[in-house]
Amino acid sequence: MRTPLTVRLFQSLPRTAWLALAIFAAIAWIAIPAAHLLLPESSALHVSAYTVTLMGKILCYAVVAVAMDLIWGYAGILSLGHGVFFALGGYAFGMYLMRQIGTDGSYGVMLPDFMVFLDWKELPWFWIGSDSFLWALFLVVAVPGLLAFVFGWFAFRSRIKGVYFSIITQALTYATMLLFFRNETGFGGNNGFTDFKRILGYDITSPQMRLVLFGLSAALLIAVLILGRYLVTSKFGRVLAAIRDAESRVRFIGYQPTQYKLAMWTLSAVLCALAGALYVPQVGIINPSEMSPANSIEIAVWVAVGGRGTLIGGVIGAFIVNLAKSFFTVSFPDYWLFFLGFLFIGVTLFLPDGVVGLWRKLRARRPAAPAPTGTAPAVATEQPAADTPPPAASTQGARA
Amino acid sequence: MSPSLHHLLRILWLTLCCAFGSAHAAPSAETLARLAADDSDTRIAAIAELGAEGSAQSVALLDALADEALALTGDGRLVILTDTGALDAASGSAIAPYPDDAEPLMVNNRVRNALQSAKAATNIRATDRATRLAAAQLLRDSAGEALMPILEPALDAEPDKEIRAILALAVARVNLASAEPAKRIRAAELLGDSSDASVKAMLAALLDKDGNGQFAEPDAEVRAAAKASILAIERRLAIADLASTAFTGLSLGSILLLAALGLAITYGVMGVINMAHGELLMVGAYATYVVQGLFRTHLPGYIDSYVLAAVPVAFLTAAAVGMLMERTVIRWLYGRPLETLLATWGLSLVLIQTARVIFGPQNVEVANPSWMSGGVSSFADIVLPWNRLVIIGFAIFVLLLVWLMMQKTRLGMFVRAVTQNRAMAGCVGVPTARIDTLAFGIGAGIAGLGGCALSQVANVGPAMGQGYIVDSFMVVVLGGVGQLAGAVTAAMGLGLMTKILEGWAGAVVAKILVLVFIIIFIQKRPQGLFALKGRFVED
Amino acid sequence: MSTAMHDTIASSGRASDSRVLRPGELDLTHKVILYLEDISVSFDGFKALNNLSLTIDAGELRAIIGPNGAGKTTMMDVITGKTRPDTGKAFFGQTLDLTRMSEPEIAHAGIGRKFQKPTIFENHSVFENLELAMKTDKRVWKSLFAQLTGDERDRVSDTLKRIRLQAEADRPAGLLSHGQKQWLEIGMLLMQEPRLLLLDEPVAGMTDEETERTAELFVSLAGQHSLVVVEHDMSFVEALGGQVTVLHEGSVLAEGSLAKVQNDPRVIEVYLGR
Amino acid sequence: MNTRRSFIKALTLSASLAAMGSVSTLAHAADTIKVGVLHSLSGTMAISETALKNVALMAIDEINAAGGVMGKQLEPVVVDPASNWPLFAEKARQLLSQDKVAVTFGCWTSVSRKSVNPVFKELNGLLFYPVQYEGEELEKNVFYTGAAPNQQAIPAVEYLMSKDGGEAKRFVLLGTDYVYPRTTNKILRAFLHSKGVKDEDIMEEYTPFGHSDYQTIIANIKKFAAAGKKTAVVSTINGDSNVPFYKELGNAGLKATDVPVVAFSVGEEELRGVDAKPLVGHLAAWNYFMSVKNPTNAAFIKKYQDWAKKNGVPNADTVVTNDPMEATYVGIYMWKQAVEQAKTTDVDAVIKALGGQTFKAPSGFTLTMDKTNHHLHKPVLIGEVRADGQFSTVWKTKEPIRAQPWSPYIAGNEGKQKL
Repeated sequence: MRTPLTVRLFQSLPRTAWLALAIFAAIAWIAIPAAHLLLPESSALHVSAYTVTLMGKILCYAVVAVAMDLIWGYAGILSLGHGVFFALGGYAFGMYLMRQIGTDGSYGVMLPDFMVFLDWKELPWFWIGSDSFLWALFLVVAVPGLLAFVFGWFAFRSRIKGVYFSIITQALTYATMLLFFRNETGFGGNNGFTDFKRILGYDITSPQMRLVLFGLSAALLIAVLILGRYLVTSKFGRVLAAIRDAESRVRFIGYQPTQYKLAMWTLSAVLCALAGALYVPQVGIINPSEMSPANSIEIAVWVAVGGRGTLIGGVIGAFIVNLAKSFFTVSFPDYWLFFLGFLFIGVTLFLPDGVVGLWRKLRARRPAAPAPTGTAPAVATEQPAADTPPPAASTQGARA
Repeated sequence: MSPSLHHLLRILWLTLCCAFGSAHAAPSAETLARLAADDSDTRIAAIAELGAEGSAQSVALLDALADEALALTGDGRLVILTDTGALDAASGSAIAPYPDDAEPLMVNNRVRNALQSAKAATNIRATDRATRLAAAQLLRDSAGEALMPILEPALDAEPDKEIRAILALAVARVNLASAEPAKRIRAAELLGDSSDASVKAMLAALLDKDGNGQFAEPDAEVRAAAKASILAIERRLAIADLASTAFTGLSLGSILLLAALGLAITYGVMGVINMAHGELLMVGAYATYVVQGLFRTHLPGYIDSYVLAAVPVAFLTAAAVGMLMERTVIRWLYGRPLETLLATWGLSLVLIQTARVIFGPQNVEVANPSWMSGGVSSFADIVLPWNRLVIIGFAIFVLLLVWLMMQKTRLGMFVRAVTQNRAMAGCVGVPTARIDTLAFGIGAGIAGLGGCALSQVANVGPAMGQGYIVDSFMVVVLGGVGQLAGAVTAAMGLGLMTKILEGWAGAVVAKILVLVFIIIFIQKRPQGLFALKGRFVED
Repeated sequence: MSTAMHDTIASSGRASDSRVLRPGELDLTHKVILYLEDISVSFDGFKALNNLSLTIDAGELRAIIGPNGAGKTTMMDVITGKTRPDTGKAFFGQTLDLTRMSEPEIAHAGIGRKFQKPTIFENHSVFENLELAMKTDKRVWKSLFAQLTGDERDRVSDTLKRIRLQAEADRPAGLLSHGQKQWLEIGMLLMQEPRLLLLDEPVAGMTDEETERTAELFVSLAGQHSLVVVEHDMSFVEALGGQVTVLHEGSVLAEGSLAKVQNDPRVIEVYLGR
Repeated sequence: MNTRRSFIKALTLSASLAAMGSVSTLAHAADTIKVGVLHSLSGTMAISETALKNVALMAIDEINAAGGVMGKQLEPVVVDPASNWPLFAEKARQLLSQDKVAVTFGCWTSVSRKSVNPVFKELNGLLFYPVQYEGEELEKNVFYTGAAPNQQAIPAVEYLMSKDGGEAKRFVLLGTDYVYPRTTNKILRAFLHSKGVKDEDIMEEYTPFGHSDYQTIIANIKKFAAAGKKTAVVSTINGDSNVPFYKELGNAGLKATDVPVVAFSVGEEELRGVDAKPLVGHLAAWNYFMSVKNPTNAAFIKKYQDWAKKNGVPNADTVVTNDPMEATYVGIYMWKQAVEQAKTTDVDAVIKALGGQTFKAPSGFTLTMDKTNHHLHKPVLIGEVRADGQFSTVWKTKEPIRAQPWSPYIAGNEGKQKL
């Protein structure tokens, strides 16, 4: 009796989670648009354009955080270079946006301005087709995916683990950043891409477009959460977790850890790229500093703050850190770094499982729920939380 | 050489003719007036006269002008401003009251040039060898036809071999344009001993053909001599090129090494991923800055030795910060490298912002002590800057220090014991916790030393550490964890590699290529250059 | 080549078509399942294995003893592909050159290994541990959509029964007692349905009663499986009652029944000598 | 179920942020005019931008003390875009849509300006950009109080070619690899060609951001200079890299008398980080030097130093003023005058009123805001570095020069001088 995939997809999330997603979707697709378009600015409930773009931006970050959690929390691979995939996705879509500017640039020619700067007469080969929306979407997935695949294939094949891996991913993003800083590279150098005008012919600054992008970001986040949840509860996810905990054992019982890691690694990279592609039109600029090692490390912090190995943790972390950033950089500009720094330290020292972990501990205090158990920080997160039914397979197994 | 200089020297020569023999009198008021003129040409002429005439008073004037101490008062008198008071330019007698309205005469590069040549022309007749040498060197590059009346007598009168060689070159340069072929051949041959690219250009000019196929130099023998000399010079220049590339590579390598050594201990030996390593460098650098400040205010006499004092201070401060970090944060994260990585990154942010709050966001000035500025000019005018030489030496010193500390001291033995088998070490009574703290402290201290060295070549600012953290990790990882020898090889290798690539592909591409190389290399040798072998490698 | 190999027993029986074996299939003509020939391994000069030669017959239960540093673990590393020998041959059956295969390939070919220190997936439930070990197609794509069929579930619960952990099925394996972990690991081995089991000190930390049962289990396995057991516990070795090989300084010192080797003067010297 | 709870948590957070926004709008009292200050106080650009924030606040205090603008006090809103370009756009949007500022003074790097431009255009805001830049841009909502290339780069090179400048015949164009140096050097190359300098007498070199090892490059410069003709270096090296560059230069024995270096991004602030003795004689081209002697400047410096002490700026006793700070100061006053002339802070009215405003600047000249191109008419000063880290002016234009944001030396720019 094989249950069809759709059903299993549905089973992979508990009802309550579906409910939460539904609420979230309703807010993102109905409440906020309404509040933004219909309510007058004067009303206290009006959601300003600023808030919408900010939220849209953070939703993209949240997707990145979930992608990072999939590879770090569940496969135990800490990437300090995820920024590079995010940025590449952004650049791939940015190329399309640049072409959409058409002759509205300051030189009034079809070439992007920075190419006119450099006296380029026609588009370099890798820009060919960039005026097609579909081709752009393809690039968004293909380029970062390919990079991740090739890089991961070599790295995992030669069994580079833990810190070594983290450090060469850092080298990767750093090198790519320097490459994109060069003007000859053909992506606008330090200035990157800015001053976008339209998508598919629609004005990019119109509130409708802003809401569409926001809605898409929300949709992407929901999709990623469901997909992620399915993956980590599937056998695939259990094998990955096994690799994280005892890779050599996994090898001795006949799995090829390389392939498993590679699959998750590439997927994670592609998800980042999609987020990047939605991010760029919302913030209106993409430039190499997105690839600076610091940005990539910050991604890891979102996950750590929210709680590793608990997909939702990434989302929470991304929101907490970025809202805090928006708040501090206005109210106490001088203390922003202090806050961020102490957040890093505090979380790693006192909340190894992040906010979600803390919340679960509190829950566990209640006699009803059995305490999450085990020694390694991963244990608590790996344990099905008190109120989530354990992964389908094992429950059935238990009943057998 | 630039025509303006020609012009100046011609005047100089003219003035010399009349100046010679005439008793050295004080500079005329009229000359002084011209010194203060608006138009540079007039002033340069005046300077030339003073230089040629060369009396003590004129030299004093020139010096005053050179260091912008020669000033014009409201009522149009020229005065020399000194720390103690003001002197009348003409008489050299002190004047009171101090003229507050005195505006120092502006000196631009052209005037400064003139001053130098003028001084050289006087100094070539000085008694002190060093002065003559300096003068001779300056004349070698700038002398022209006009100066022969000074050069030739100077050459004959010159007792010192080295200086004579230099003057000979100077004369030869001029003679290359002489009318008699014999002189030209002599000159062409002689110039073969020069290792100056500009001389090569001069000689090459002789071989050029003009519009109707005529050689610039009619005499074939001269051309032959020129050819030979050019080859000689080129050979020397080629060697010089290699040498300087090697040197720059080594000096970059030694800097990388200093930046990475601390990490080689904290990460390499203790396995702590310290993302705040760069900030420990910063602490060391700021410590140096503070020491410099103290010397400036309290011991201005010994300012040149502030660096020596800074070394231990930098070490101790950084070590203290490091131990604090270990006690408060890192200690709780042993065996959890990825968490350590994040926590220490947090620490680095805090340290950066702290520095910003204390010292402000701007870079601060750390000056090379006089004995570290300038450089030794080895052959073929490659200049080896002192600060770089010192840093290479310092790197070796620190390396030795680390090696001794790890191999020869009880502490080092404990550290190695703890890092190899914590439990066992504990059993045999090694105070593991204290050892961890100390070991980390040492690593941090070494980083502090690195920072002290960096302050002599690079920026000192709150974010300076960020620039080094990636490189440092690359060095340690490339070298192979826990391998001092590896770190050294890696640092030097990267240094040379960067420099060679840079000469060939430019700085930006070089940096990228190096990073790509590292990524690929680690694929091939995950354990780094000096891998540990054995059955325990897996875990 | 991670294709799971089906019914090796059947194919291996048919000596005739051993020439047309698909890669990865086990050829048991000559009834020998494992050849080690002149295997040498050295780490930085220290010779862990020194021209070690050893053969295990199909269905045999072999005990290997020897003082520390005799090279027992290294031998297992070589067989399972974790360590590559500097020199020498290692064949699984007639055809499979172990020195050329990766760990997963070797595992697929039918060699299961139990480590000295029990290594199980502490964060997974006991059930999941067995499920992961179960012999099946272990490629990524399959695992993405894999779900347990009824009989697979039965196989897991049989093993659970066999290793007496039904009660613990849904507990995280990390919470089991040391003995139970040993059993779980043995259970995982069984789920792999290997032809050859390598067991490194399987009864360390077990109670006498558990030890006894383990011995019974192994004896019952012998026959359709081949077992190589490394053990210090002589009473256990005795209970196994099979051939005994004594390793010393990386090569075979003596071989034969326990009684025989125990009276071998060289063996006594090696053991009492230190 | 944690998923739900956390979503709700996330939502409440977002709500609270929205609230935060509206609160700040409520706080917007009627009797003050809000002025945005958009400079990085953290991250790599903090080095340069913090001083601009300070001088802006000083000017605002000064104006308020003098009774404000149209009788209303100015209320500064300082935000920190943290040297993060997307954050610049976000903060700009916040200043305009949440805080409703009447005008914004900010940005240093071109990329930050390019990142905020669309926002100011969309919400019709008003930005004053105080830094010398590459030109090739003209936004209705932006006023450029820094120099365009023809107000800095070209005069500097003309000076180098002049008799007093040493009659340079060969040029090294050295810069950090980003748009400002690239464009400037492109313009200079075209300019040099027009002066008959051949390509083989021009060497162009770029270094990555934060490059700190100039050994090779300086060796190359030496080689290049050895070819006999008088050589000069035009440096557009940015920020941090200048210290290692000049240290290397000094130690490698390249004296200003042999190979002068003229820099466009090195001012008093940058020289604070260097031991200036080895640099004496090297040049910089700006529209203002702290060392300029005139009462306005003396007052300006005094005011700033007092303000720094009063507000506890780190090492306040050594603070200096520089060109972008002067440009910020001028910008704020020009805006004040324009508002008072237009009798409103309405952006379009102010933009109209700004054209033709004049102000007696610390540089000693009376600057005019061009009627059409949103740039100031600025004097050009060439200064030589003094041992004390100040500049002594060795050459200056007789009167302010009109900006050419669209350089005639770049193809396709003909007749592009106005909006």
